[in-house]
Amino acid sequence: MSETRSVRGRTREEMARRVAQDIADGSYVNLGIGIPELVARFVPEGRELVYHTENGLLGMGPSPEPGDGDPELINAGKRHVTANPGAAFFHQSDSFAMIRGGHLDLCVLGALQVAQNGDLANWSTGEPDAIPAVGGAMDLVAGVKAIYVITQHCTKQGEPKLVESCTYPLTGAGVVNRVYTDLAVIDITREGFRLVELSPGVDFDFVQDRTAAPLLPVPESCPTK
Amino acid sequence: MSETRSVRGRTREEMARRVAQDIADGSYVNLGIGIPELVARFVPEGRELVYHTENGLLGMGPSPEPGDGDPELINAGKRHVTANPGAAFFHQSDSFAMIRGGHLDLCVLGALQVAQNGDLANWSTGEPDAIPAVGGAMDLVAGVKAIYVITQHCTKQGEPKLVESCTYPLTGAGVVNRVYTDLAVIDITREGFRLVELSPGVDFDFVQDRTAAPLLPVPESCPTK
Amino acid sequence: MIDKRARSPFEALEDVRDGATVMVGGFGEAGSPIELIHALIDQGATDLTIVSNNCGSGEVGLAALLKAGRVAKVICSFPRTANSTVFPELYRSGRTKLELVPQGTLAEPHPGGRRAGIPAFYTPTAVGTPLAEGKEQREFDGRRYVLEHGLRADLTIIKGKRADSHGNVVYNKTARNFGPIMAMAGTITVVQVEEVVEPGSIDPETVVTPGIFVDRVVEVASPALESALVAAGAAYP
Amino acid sequence: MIDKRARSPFEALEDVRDGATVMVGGFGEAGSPIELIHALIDQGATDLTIVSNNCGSGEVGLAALLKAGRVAKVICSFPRTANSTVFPELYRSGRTKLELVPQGTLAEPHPGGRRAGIPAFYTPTAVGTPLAEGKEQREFDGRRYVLEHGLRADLTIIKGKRADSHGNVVYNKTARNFGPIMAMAGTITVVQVEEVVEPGSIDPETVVTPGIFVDRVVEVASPALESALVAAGAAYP
Repeated sequence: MSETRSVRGRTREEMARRVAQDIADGSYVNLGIGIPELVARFVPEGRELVYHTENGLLGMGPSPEPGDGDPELINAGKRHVTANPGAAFFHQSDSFAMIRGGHLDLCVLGALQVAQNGDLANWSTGEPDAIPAVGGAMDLVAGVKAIYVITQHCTKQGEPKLVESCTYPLTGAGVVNRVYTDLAVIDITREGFRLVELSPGVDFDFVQDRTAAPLLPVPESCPTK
Repeated sequence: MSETRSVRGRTREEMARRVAQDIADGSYVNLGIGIPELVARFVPEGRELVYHTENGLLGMGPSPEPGDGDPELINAGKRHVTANPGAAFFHQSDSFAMIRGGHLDLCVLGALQVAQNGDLANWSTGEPDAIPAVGGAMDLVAGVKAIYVITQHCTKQGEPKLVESCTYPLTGAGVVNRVYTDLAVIDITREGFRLVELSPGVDFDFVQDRTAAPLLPVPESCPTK
Repeated sequence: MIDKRARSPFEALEDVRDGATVMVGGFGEAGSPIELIHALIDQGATDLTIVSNNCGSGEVGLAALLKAGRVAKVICSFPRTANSTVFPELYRSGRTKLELVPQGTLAEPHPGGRRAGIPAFYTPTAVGTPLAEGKEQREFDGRRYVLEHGLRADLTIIKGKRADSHGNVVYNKTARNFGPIMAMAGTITVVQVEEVVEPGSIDPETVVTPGIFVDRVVEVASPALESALVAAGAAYP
Repeated sequence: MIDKRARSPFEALEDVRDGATVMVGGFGEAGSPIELIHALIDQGATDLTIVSNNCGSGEVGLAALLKAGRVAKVICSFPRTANSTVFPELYRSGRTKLELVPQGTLAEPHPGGRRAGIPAFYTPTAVGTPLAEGKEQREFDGRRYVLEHGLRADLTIIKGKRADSHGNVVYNKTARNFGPIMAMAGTITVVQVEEVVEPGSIDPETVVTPGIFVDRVVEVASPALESALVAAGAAYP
């Protein structure tokens, strides 16, 4: 995999591994398309998670060997997957009852922007020419118990993605609980962005410089795992 | 079966047979508890009906031989039934989606009172001491495409059950399409009760005398099958 | 490691609190989780609100729970059944309140319930009847509808045929009835089944209630039949 | 005598009218009733409103229907997919209108649809976003919800795995997706399956879509795969 490593901070895989550490045994989890999908690879030994894909499967397993895929066994990203022992297939209404009804413990999503009040924008840049497409994202952020975002701290152009308020159209208002970036882990609190942890080799000011809203320090000490 | 036959008019079985004549081949039908249940016995040769019971079965078959019943295979009257080839079991939400969504062609119900505007009262006499119980009756009359009532023309005390307006609490307003009694078949029209057919040996005045609202004559001729 | 097995009905219900709203599956005796209801009697929680299609018969199951004085209110579509004497007495004496709802509205926690993310919905059922009185009404395309609020429950107890240790459940015939719906509406959902099997033993195409809706499963290999107990004159406890 | 078999996809769709609203099953190619969509192209109905999760890829299936100029409007959650060029062009040129809805709202004809007897319902999805603009909102227990109106369709076309001649359907894996939901929402529902069997051949415990929701079944023993057709550069007709 070609990976443009930033000077400092976590790679995509390291970000995914860091998220995986925080998911409790037995959780029901929905992983968004892209970096979030990587999380499943890094779940620590001894923990069993059940993966939900909103197109109608609970107990989703890893990708099959190339050539072994079934075009009618796919995930929400339309990639071939497998079904683990204990899986269940169901229709869209049951799938979204799981989502909207708060039965899923965690959803990990990508982001275009996250605001300090937890607003999330991840479905549209609002360009008039773009084809809008939302899928299940608005349902997930409205219904799942906890929403984690995994994203690069800044865009390729160096623009902060953690902002005072979103300029892109919202996916949901006040929905994000925690953000994992290449530079840090940051909670959304009533007071705004609060640092949980810095990535190895990164300091507070480095992160604050790349965050377009005030960053509160870690309440007590500041571990760098 | 002990059967108090009135001087003139149809027996319970003859009423059920008369209803059965009017049900088109291929209909999806829900039969209420009591006389309506008898209808299934009299469906003419060559017609196939699919019976729905709101507790969760489509393709309900006849009662099993005594002793062969499964206490977990019952109808809405909580009696043992069977499942025909082509049957399906489903939960209550799907069952009531069939009902409320207008997927059933016909429901045949009993009645305490039917008003000339199609109002039906069949779940409560409104006595303060009575235990109210409604089950699926209000759903059925609100959702099924056609509602037929099968009932004795008068109560055991000789009171007319076809009335100007119901004095008992309603099951549904303006929902009944047709009434089959021991004395006649009567349609509910915009103008009120309209005679469709007299039972053998019964004349118009005899029925009108026992009906507490005006009875319009059959539009053209008056067959007595 | 996911293992939702409880060792006994009693263990599965240890944490029920006074004042809880409890959904109880079953249409008559079909699907009635009688061993779980009896465990609820043993457990002792009181001042309960029961959501159930019926109110039991004889002096076992739901009728026994009512008779034990644990139920402040029932939300029910058909509380009057054969051999039903306990509820009528409690109702007439005013000791247990009744909220009568159409069966289809009781069946709507699936789409309608708050645990399905839908707090309220419009339905044509009961318009023009006493059961719509005091409820908000509205016209869509020239027809009147009643606004109904989705039901929820602190605890749901239901009966299935078979479950795996992840909580995936299949049912038996018309005993399915309210099970899959109420499972979705309970904050805690407990299922009694005749057999608990390993994950992978139930074809994922045939699972009726996916495990995410189930918190605890308990094996009751030979569940009692309400009608048989009533015929034998049994009373619980 | 109940026999819902049609002899061909074309025969099953003979009576579709211009201006019809058509629900089309499938999530990507999984569950997409490609032979029925092609029959709809042959049949000729135009000015259609299509309700579907996606808008097809390449120049087959839904994309071919769009390219043929038959679609006035799509109601869709995710019209942008890999190898999707037809819809973007129609959208940008203003020839096909788009009503974007969250996937979960598209999935609600089951509880929410008029064919489920529920014309409207409240949901938390999309509150505070552009997709809730202009929609009625209301608070329940301190949280805001949007009023959504159930979708309906003149015609639903979906793909199953197996059906009996009564119209009972079972599906294959994640190809189930919108099938059971859209089947309930169509005034006429047509299902293509790999095999039509006799009543009694499908275990009544495992039926996913009961026959009452299905009007016609048509056997397509070896359905084409959208991805394979696109990879081969195929175009329909």
